[in-house]
Amino acid sequence: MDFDFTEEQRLLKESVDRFIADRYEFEQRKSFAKNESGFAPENWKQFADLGLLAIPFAEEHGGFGGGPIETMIVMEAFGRGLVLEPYFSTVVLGGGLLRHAGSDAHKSELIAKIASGDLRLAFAHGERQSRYDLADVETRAKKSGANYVLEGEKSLVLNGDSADMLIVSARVAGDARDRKGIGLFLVDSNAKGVSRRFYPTQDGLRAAEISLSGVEVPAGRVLTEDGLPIIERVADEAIAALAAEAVGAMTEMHALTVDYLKTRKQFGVAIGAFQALQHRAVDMFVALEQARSMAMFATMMSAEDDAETRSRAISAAKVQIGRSAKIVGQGAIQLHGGVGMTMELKVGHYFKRATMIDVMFGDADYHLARLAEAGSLVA
Amino acid sequence: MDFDFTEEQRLLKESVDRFIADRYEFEQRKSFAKNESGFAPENWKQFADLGLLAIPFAEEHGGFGGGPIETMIVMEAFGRGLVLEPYFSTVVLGGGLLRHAGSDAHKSELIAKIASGDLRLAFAHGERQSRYDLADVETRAKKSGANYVLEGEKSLVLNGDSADMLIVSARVAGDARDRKGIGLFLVDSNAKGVSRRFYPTQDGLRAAEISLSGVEVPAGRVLTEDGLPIIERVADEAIAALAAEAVGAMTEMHALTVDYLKTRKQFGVAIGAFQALQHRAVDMFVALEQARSMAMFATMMSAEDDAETRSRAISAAKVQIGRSAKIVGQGAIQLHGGVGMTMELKVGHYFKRATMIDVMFGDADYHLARLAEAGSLVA
Amino acid sequence: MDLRFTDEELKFRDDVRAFFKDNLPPAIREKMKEGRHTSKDDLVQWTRILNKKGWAVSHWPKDYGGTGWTPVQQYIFLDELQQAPAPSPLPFGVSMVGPVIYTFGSDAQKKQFLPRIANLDDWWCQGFSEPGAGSDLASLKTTAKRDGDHYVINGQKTWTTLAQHADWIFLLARTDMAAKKQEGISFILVNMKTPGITVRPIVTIDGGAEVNEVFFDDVRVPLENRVGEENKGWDYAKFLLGNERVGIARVGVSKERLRRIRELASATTDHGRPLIELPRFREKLAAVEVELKALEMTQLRVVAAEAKRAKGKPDPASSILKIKGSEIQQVTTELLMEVVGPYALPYRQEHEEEKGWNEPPIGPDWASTIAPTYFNTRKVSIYGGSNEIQKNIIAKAILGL
Amino acid sequence: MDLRFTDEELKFRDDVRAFFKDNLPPAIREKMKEGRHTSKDDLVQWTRILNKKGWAVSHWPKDYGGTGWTPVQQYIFLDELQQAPAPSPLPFGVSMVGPVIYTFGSDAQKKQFLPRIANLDDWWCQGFSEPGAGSDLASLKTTAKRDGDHYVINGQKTWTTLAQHADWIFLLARTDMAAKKQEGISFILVNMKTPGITVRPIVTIDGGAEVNEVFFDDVRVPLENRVGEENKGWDYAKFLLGNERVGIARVGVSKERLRRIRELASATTDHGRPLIELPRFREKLAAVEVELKALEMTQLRVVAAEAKRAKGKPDPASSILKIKGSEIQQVTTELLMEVVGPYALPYRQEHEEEKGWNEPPIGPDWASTIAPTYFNTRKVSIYGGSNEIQKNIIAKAILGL
Repeated sequence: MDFDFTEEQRLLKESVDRFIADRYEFEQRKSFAKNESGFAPENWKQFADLGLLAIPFAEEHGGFGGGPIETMIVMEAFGRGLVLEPYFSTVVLGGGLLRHAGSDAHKSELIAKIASGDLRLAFAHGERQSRYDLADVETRAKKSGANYVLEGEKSLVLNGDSADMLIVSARVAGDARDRKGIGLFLVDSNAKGVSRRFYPTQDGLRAAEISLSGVEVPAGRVLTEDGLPIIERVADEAIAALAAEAVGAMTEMHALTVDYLKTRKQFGVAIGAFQALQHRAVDMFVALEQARSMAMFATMMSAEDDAETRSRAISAAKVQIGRSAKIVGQGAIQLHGGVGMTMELKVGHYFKRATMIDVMFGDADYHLARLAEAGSLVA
Repeated sequence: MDFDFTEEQRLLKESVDRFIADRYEFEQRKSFAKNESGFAPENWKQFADLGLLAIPFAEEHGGFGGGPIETMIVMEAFGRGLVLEPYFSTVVLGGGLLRHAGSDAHKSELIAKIASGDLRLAFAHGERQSRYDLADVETRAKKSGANYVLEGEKSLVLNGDSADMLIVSARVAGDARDRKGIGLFLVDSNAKGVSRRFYPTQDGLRAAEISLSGVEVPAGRVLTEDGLPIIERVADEAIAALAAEAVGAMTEMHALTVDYLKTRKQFGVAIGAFQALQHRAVDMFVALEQARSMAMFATMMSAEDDAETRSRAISAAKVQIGRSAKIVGQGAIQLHGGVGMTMELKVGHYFKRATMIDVMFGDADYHLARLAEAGSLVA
Repeated sequence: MDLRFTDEELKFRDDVRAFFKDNLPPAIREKMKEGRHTSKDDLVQWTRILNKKGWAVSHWPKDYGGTGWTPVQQYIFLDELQQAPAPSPLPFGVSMVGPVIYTFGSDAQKKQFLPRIANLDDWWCQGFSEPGAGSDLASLKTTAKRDGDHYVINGQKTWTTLAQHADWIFLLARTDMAAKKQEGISFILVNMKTPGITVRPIVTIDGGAEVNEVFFDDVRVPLENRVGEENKGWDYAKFLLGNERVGIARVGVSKERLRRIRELASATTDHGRPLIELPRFREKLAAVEVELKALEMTQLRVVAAEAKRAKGKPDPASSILKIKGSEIQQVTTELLMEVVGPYALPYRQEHEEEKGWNEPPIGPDWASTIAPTYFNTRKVSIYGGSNEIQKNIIAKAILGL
Repeated sequence: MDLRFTDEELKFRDDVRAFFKDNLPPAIREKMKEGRHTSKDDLVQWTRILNKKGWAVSHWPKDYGGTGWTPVQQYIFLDELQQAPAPSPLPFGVSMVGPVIYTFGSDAQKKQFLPRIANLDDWWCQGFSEPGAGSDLASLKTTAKRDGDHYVINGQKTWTTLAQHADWIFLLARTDMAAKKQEGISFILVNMKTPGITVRPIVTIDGGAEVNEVFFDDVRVPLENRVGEENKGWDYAKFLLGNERVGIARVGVSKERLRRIRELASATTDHGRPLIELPRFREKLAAVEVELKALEMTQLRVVAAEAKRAKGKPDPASSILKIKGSEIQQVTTELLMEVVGPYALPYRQEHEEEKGWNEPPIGPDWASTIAPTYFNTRKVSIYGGSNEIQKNIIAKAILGL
């Protein structure tokens, strides 16, 4: 058991932290958000330069050879910075699907482009009826000669607006909610038959509704014809990454709150002198540290090959993250009072992001039910 | 809508409150508890003199003609006094069954004896397997000529030790958990075939395990052959009464705690000066007042004839009482610190009684599930 | 003691309910149900319907247009109003400055303002809070210096709800700079069209802009716009804040909200099964219903006690109503978040629809207000005396700590 | 960073687990599982088994009989011990006075006491708390006045756990009456057989009598029984309290408890269905498991950080362990209450069995300890620095408030 980072990890952390400190002040972030795309292309370039876009890929494909810990380091820092760029969609989700489902040819072709910042991905998976059920796919992929033809509607596709390429899930066989027969397909965003409707999300990011109508996919663009186990694995990795991001956001919310308690004066004293407020800040701190522990646990367990063990651990982490985010986020707003309710302070932005992380890939209640059904965490 | 007591109710309240103040100081109570029976027969005599034992019975049978509000007044005061005498078993449970199931002949014969303090009752209903399911009765009543013969084991019979007469539930038909076919029988405690094992309960009261082996019950001692609706009704009335008792206990726990906060000094000041402790005392107060409101609601609704409406309301009250009792009781112990953990202060006795009230007739979780299944409280 | 409504009270409830059913414009009802903001026009329209019926200022003394209802009737009226669900009359006029004017104002003020409040001819807003004051209201810094027969007002107010629509503002300002904290404050009525007033919206985390900062730069106000005596404004403010308790628990709002949750959870499926059928979801809902029923009974107890109390002396027990009422409102918004699930994500600009935006919604058509409602409802434990302040009040005034 | 146990650590865990499996007397294991109190003989027997293996004082320096294990190994050992479930070595000797003696004691004291602690030849108890002191430990009033080569001790201690079995007590007493609060206190070892000592049991709400008051009436103790310097006792006490953190979270105890809840809930039916099958019950259990897993990870983080810290300086983060650890312990006892249901009611006098009482139990044979365990476990958020004190520590030492 070893909680220390390797020298390489330490350097990575230093460089991401420096990027956040230098480039992601609240005012800077506001200016990035004003772009049409909702983020700053120059930051994406910088990610490429820093090697962040290459992190989880094998060195043989031009990657950095990192694992879940490296992703955790980046995502935690991004959570602190409230980073707007579509790193999660491209590297964690898209990159994850590519790593687990892609052929050598796919990897050779695409990873270099991702790493250089020339290719952004989005995962077009959710549908109107699917809620948090990863197997609930109705979009169809029909054979047509050597090609597949996709037909269906995808919903809540994160960063579906700025992605160059979509990874689309569609049924090659079976009915909605069958575990078998869900294929994964690489589709250019501008391909014929793809239409996209863009919109902002509550946390200032972007998503899209995507309609697929007679979209032709050549055989070389099929990642797999039985993708659910891979989707589940990548969802687990994604949850671990989101957990780290949430911990970053919570860390800042807590720090901002403690700072506010020290500086804000009422009735002639700093309000941090009031014991009831101190204790609430402590409750937030305890919740934060419990979340940090579970984000580490999720990071460690996201590499577990046994799907049941992995999914139990990931569900447990998502429960803790969701619950802690409520305690920390609601506490941060309450202790800030009225100004915490405004968009003028950063704390409300963190609160919104942490809240939205809860509804991604299943909220705390959903995962608690999943965990309760799956049996015990206590070995 | 009227929250005021009638003049008669006010007088009743005064007289019970005076009894508790004069006769139920903590030291006096300790001496009562040392009796073999666990209570003071002279108090029972006094109950008779004050008319408390006659409260819920019709005037034509020698009763006081009171209703749920009068019972609430008495039980709330008894909760404050931590009264040891078997009033609940005799008057609320036994009296309730007699009121709803007894013939005029039964009432004429028995109510006068109850009112004069010469007859104590216990309700022998629960069984080893039944948990909180009122329909789960396996004890059998077999016809034998004009008589019934009872055969079975009754468990957790409150005050089964000191009762002169038992009201026993037993199946005349059907299987365990059938709603039909549960009869109610009057059985002398010393009748042939009745054997009783006595024991104290956690809250310093008494109960008994009762074995029925070939117990003959003549036809005139049968209250009903289809008693479940009546048992359920009486259980609802009993829960309303226990809610009032719990409110009495919580009221005292809260008062003792606030008093302790004012008098106990640490670090040179009364600990009530610490805001975190003040706020916890406030949380207890809010929980107490919510419980008080629901005890009133239960009192009002316990007279409702529609069983579904009544049972929803009673379940809601039991949930609130159980939850409030935890908040108030655990808070009281915590704020008292170590001394709250000892039998030397009264607060721990209240805590134990309030805890035991939760496990009587279904705990908060049980009733929450029942309420959730029954639909909405919001009309 | 009889905790049921009397037959007369039940009849009254049915009448009120029927009136709301027949007279609340459907478009307004729909907005209220969906948690969208009502417009200024909506509120004016609805207030005038109420006023025509004589119900716009139901709790005022009869002389000034009130109804003479008992406290229980007032409670029933409010409960039914909230459950309709209908907008409440604008509180800044009806519940705040109105009672101050009819209690402490001059005859001229009464004549000028009260009927216009009842009919929402004047839109009022509240100028108490200042930046940096928060719960310590009396630390306000805005000044009103005499200059002939005028006050000249300088300073800044904040959290001024709906100031963007306002015709008038009532405010607290320091008229004696030398006096101690709570002394030297006066209560002044200011026409929002007076030169020197600037309103700046504050965007809140739900994306709305209901609250504002209001800046006063040498704003000249006639002396006769002061209510009551000079330097006694703090007394009037305390009176006003004591009156603010009416309906603070918002029981009717939460009842309506719970009904809506049940409705939406029946229409939302999880793994093919309606959410409402999941035992854990039903139990969470039931647990809130229990708390709400208890709160309603507690509120009725406070209402009954109020009938016997000296007027204008707030019951510290009403702090319980504020604490529990806000907790319940907040937890209902968390349940809504659980129902809407991933469709909490899309952000739809407020009033997009009114601006002619008519693309179909993302996900269910009720989804877009859920997350903003959750965010916005965090405020209910902050404003009107934060829950921490309420606990301080109970600790001191009731527990004697 | 690799949060998994190394192969060596896994091997160590298996060895420890196997040792406990083979060597913990079944009768003791059974008592632990059922939440009954172990007797003095039980603990002596078990400590000697551990001591024979060299594990009774595992965290002591090797020179005094310790093992030299890493912090992670120490953690694994404790976790397995708690899960066995086996009794922990008596903390008053092993974790409290032992480390004080080997750090500050004289050679004679080390020689006389340390081996007897490891073998539980001497049963120690703790004389810190006094009536009225509570969390304000330093306000103690017991005095030790010099009289020739003796101290004469007068005063009263309270909450003295298991003093009824004790051979020795370590206590704090005032040796300089003029000095300020934390000064003028000395740390003294007293043989319990010395004339003038009276032990009076305190009956607690669980019906047990584990704690006592200890009265000192002109108790004469040789000066050489003082540890370290005169009037420096507060420093040694602080050192001791800092060491008390080991295993404060009691993660292993809660793991074992959760396993037991699962077992009992499988054997308990509600309307004919095992309780463990009710989704709401499973979810409650799962929610506690999540908190416990998080706490275990947090504890391991503290353990890892401890390896790098200066010895004897307690990590304020350990206050998290105390807060969460006690909350989890308490909530597990509430789950047990839910499982046992109405059979929480019967009260069975402690040790009735040992007194030859052999009637069958009322209800399930495991039921009688449940309510007492629930009552008794209220103490874990009170003793060892109440959770309120822990929050003060975090607020000050970590958050800087």
